[in-house]
Amino acid sequence: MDPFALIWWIVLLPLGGALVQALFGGAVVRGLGPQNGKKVMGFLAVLPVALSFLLGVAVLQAHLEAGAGTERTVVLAPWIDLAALKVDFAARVDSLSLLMVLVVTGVGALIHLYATGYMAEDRDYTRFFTYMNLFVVCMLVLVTADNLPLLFVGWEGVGLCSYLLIGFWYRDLANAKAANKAFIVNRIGDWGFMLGMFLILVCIAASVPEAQTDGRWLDFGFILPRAATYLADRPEVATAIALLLFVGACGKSAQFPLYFWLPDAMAGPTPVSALIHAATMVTAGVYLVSRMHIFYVLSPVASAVVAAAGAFTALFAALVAFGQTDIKKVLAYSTVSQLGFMFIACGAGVYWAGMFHVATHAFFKALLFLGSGAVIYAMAHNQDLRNYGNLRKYLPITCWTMFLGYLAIAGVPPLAGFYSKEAILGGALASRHAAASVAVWAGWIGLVTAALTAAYMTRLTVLTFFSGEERWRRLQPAHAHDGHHGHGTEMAVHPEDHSHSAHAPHGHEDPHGFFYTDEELAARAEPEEHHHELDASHEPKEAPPSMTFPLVVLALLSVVGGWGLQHWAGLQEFLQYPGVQLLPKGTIQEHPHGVPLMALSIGAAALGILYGWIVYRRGLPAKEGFDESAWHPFRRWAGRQFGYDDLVVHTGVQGGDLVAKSLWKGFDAGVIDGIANGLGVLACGLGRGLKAIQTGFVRSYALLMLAGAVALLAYMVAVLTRIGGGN
Amino acid sequence: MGEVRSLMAPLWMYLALGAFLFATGVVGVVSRRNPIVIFMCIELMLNSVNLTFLSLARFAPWLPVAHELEPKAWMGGPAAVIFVMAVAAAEVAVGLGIIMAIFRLRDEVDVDEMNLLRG
Amino acid sequence: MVDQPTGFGVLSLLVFLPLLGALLTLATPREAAGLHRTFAIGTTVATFLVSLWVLAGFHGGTYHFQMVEFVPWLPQAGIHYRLGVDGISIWLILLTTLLTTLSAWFSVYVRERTKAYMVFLLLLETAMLGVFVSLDMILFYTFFEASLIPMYFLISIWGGEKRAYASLKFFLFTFAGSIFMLVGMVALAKLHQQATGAWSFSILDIQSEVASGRLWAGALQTQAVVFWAFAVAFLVKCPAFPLHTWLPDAHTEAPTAGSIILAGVLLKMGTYGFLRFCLPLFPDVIANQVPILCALAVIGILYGAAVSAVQPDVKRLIAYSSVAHMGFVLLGIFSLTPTGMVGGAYQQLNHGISTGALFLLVGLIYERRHTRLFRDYGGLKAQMPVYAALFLIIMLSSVGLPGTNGFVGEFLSLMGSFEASFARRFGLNPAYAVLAAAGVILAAVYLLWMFQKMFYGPLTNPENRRLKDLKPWEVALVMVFVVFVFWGGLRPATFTKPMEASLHAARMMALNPAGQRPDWRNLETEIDPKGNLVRVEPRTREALVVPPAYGEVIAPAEKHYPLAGREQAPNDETAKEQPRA
Amino acid sequence: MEGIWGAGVAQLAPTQVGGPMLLFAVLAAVAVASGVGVVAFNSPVRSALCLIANFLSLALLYFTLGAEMLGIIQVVVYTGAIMVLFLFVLMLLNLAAPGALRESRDLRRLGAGALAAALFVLVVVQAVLPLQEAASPQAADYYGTPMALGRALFTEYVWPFELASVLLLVGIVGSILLAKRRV
Repeated sequence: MDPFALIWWIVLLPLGGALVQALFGGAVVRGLGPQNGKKVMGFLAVLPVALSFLLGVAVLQAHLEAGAGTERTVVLAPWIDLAALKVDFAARVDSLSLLMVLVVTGVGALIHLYATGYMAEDRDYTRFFTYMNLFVVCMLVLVTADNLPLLFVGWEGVGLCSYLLIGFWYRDLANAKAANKAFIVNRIGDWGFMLGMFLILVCIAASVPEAQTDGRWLDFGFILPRAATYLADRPEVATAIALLLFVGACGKSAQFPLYFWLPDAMAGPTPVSALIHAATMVTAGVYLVSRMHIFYVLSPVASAVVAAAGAFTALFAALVAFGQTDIKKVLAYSTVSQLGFMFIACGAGVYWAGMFHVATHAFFKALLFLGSGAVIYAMAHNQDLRNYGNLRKYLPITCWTMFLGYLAIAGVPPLAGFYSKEAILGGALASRHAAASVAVWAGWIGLVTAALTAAYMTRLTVLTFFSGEERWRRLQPAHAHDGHHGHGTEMAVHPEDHSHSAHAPHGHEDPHGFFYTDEELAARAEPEEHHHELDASHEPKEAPPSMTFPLVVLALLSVVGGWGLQHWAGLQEFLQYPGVQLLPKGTIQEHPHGVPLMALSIGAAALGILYGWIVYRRGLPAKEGFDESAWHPFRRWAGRQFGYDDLVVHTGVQGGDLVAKSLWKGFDAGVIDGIANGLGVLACGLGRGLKAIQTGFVRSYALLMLAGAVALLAYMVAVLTRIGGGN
Repeated sequence: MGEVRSLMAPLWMYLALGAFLFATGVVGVVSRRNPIVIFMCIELMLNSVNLTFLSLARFAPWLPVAHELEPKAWMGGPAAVIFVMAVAAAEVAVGLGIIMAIFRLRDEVDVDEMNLLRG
Repeated sequence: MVDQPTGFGVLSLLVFLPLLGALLTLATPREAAGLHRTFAIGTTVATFLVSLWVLAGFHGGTYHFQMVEFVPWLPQAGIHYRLGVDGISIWLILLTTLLTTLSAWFSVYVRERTKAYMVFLLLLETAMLGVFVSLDMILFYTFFEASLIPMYFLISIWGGEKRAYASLKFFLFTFAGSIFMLVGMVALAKLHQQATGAWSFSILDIQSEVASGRLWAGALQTQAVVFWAFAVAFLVKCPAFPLHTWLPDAHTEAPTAGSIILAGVLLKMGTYGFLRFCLPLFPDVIANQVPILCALAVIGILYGAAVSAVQPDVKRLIAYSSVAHMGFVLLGIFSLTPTGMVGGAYQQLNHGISTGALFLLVGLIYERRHTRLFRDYGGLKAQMPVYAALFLIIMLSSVGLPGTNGFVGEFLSLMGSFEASFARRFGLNPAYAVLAAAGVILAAVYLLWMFQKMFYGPLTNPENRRLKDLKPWEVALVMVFVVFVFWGGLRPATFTKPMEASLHAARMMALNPAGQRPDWRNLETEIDPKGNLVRVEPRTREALVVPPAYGEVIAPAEKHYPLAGREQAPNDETAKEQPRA
Repeated sequence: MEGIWGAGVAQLAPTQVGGPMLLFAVLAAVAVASGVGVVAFNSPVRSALCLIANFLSLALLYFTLGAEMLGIIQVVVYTGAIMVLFLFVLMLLNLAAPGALRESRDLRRLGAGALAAALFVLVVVQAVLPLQEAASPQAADYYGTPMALGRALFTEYVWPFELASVLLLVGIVGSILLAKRRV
């Protein structure tokens, strides 16, 4: 069969997995008992993703045989089918989509495997994997879609799964709030995305005569080539489109000003943070920009905006990361910062470098998150850096794999991060783009950020694994409050609850059998999952192999990934095909691997590492202790995101609430109903006036009737005579 | 049969008579207190209408506009009279029944004492 | 051309079957609640089957009315018994029968006065179906008003605490609105009489006079007045800002079945009326009214969303969300673009499904806990996982998540309004589309908030600790909706295909110059699959279902509007910021 | 008046001019007198008797109009059935005693009289006088015969006829219900 038809199997396999989890998961777990049941369902969760990855490799094989430059469209079925607009379930097979497919399925499979261990204790095991598989589906739809609406399906689908998974431990209201925040901020991005899509449609539709299309206005194969011809001489439209799309990218990829949902998103289980909020979903924005890069190429302004936003976000997030004590929060901000790097690349016009960094970042950031997950797992779900220390003794594998990841993100050659960051900075500094000046500045900022990255990552690593003293030893349980994910302790039915709800609500009868009887209620009552806090006596244990294996694999990838992709796989050539052929000459060119740049970036990394090592090797400095008032004010300020989050959320929520309430009470209830009721009162007044006539006596009514009849007759007579005789 | 025809006065007299009886009935309905008498007056009015129907049907079948049907065969008048009688009969039956019921409830039937219609 | 009487057909059966059922139910003894339910549910199911039959007999390829029934009634006044179905009404009929069936099914929870309840439900169904199939204005008006009465009683007898106020408000608002419509109808009939010499309340006759331009020839200045006479009635019904305030009270106080039907069908009568009357009959003035109506729609979208975000009562929240959703419908229809109109018409169905389902779900929990206030809920997800999952799906379709039906409708109507407004059609400007699209964000805000309030967080209220999850038949009930949610989201063509021809026609009736307008009476014109108005050889109404050989094009389909001139493009960004009044 | 007479009488045989007019005059006089009596008499029984007389005279007028069938029905139904019913009820409630209900000479009666008069005048002026020339009967002579009536009732007016029967049935049931002691 046509190997490219497999692309839809790649997408649909995880969907099958999700359905299996959703429909049969509960039954299986109940049937086989929690232990075996979870094993089976875990296997069934990992399997489809792994298969998708293998199929992806097969498709890649076919693709390379056909030549990396080829693009194919595989139509599954029609979707929207109007005379004016046709949209298909069509998958696009080209280098860009295949790279993303492989990253998503590959890293996804590893993270699924990891999660089978990490979530083993969770009561909602199958629900978790339902969401995870579903996420993989949506992400694959996103990256393989061949038209904008379908891409939008994946785009919002991943947002949904992110929402579901952030709020996975829903019993903690904070998680629910974080989930809502994520979804809503993403929706703001989607708003821009949608408008951009419409604007593209309008422009293309305006430029192309009806005859040239069968109504598939929004297919990439239709838009991208024509965009160049149509928009070449109207950059302002290109700018509008590019900026609107970038709003979408900002939302999804957590760029300033829409980044602030990502740190809160760490409320989700750690595998989620690794898969969605580090490796795949948050890179969708980069993917979008690269996919639609023709518009950015045509619009220097937009490119400059992208580069500037990227640079600012990178620096900003790196600074904020210094103020974080929650290990996942640190990684979250570093993700935001790294995404900033990717957008620097996009802004500078070296899209392939952006995608390159997407891939390498997927490797080492997933590694770091999974490692942090292993640490959290070992430390009784306590996420506070300040309670760690010297964990290498207890968690050797986690420690050393994570250490490699740390070197990679710090940009130490020859690890993955070095190459991609190198490519980005080089591209930016050497940019001949129309917006070169901005790009170059972005490049320099990026260089500074690289140093900062190395520094705060050193801080994290050293404080966690090295720095001799084991700080949780001097810990009273009182401290270990954060990272408590509320494993349903509220749900355990306490005796007082029995007494409290010993009667069915609202009266005692229950004809429809809506409520549990006391016996059933007692049967339902689960023993409280006693959730042991971290305390001095705690002995960290290394995670099970199902968790450490992915760490090892990812560590391997973080080491060789960069070199491999760049030199062995020839990623640049591989990725340039879908791009270059659309680009005007000279906008992208091989960046000089000149010594100065390499020296500079290595120097930056070294500087950062050195700083970190000097400051933290002795353990937690007093200025960063649990007493935050003792902190350096700048660090405290940075830790609170320089007040940005509070500002936005407050103004947004409070202001919106105020406006809405005033509209409701004021306008709806006040004005409109006021008018309506006023009319009512008027009518009642009239009625009361007329009531006098209603004596209730039959004969007076009869008299009135008679009078009326006579009057009517008289009127008719008058009229008829005026017209002139009845007949 | 010119015999019958010859027994006739002109149309307008019949109509005038009908109108007069109707007016009389109206006066009765409005001014009497005894419900039974009121009923009688209503009967009177109905009969006057019957008279009008018949005379029109007889003299001027084209007046009650029924253009489609050719004049000679227009039986609307007599038919209407039949129906009026039926209605009258039913109405009297029920009406008198009601009066008796009321009388049973409260030992008098003065219309002016009843203002149940008042809202 | 004078129509030949056809006698009564399947549409009459469809309309009057529920009435028959109501009479049967009336004949049953007062105590036999089970019997009433059996009769009612049986009747609604039968009606649904009949509507499926109608659908099977329906042919999507034509804009003309099908299965037309014509029985002379009052020839002197030009009022006749005239039924028919076209692409605009077909799905609304299906929606009506489906929702009524499900509501009747749900209504086993009604315990007091089941007999009267079921009778009113069935009467309501007859009225609603009558509205969607009648082609005679008087008939339409009769059913339009008749639908008020059973709904009034459903609210005022089986409603919540403030039911008296709510039902009265509902009745007065809608009634006051439709009075204007009656005036407008008489005016149209009179104009028809002036134009042709014969009174006629048949919209076929009137529309064909309009299409030829004869009807308004003498009375152009009154056209806008008559248009608004109709528009007001339909705006109230939709409901559009600022005539919407009856809706929250009615929805909130109505019993569950009432809310489902109110949201699912009764609101659609408004938008249906726009499609059926306002677009085809007022071609000369409609362009000037579009900005006003679109502005109302946009305000409705934002306003409804904003207000619903602060409701303490889940039913009120959903009710206000209906205002926003119907705003999308209105916006799509009055973008007067092919995509937009399909989107609007499709969004009608989606709103019926998703909001109907939401009310059903709320009803299910209300039956258990007898409260609609958020503060009494919270943390239900742990207690009722299945319920939570179903609620989530429906909520997402209401949010308009891609893959669910809600997305397609919103997407298309937004796209349509965007095209129209960027092309500066009808004096629109991009602000309309941009603001309307912002409504999508707000939809996420209030619906997610609702979900959080009900399902997330700890299960604080001990009253809820005893709640069992849904029963199997309740799950089945909701699953019906879920099926349509995904069907409509993944295979919208099923629903849009049959509509398209009629919508194209309605659009051309509204926009094209006289002579190039489709004519409901003239069977020699047709809309071809590309959306062009073409000439075909003469046919009879019975022969409509065979796709004809398309002849020369009378009016081409205008698929997408070009940008309004080069210099507009740079203003796009700025124009978004400040809307021009 | 003569002109009108002429218009009416033109087609009639001159020898018979007096006869019909005389007959009509007599019957009309009786009808008018009895009609006024119904309203004027204070005792309901007297009114009832007047009404009987009125019905009889009307029946005869029907005869003169050539509607024998209806005349007969008039006698049977009204004089025979309805009036008996009236008298019966009068007896039952013994409202017959004079002054059982004292009639109030209030303003309403004047108003009623005035309005009725106005009604009469209006009708006569507007509907009656214009028809003066319509003196000669147009309808077929047989139009009042039982056969014609029956055919009309069972062909053209069959639906109203059935409805009337239903109405009567309902009337019967209703009156029985009302007459029952326990309602």
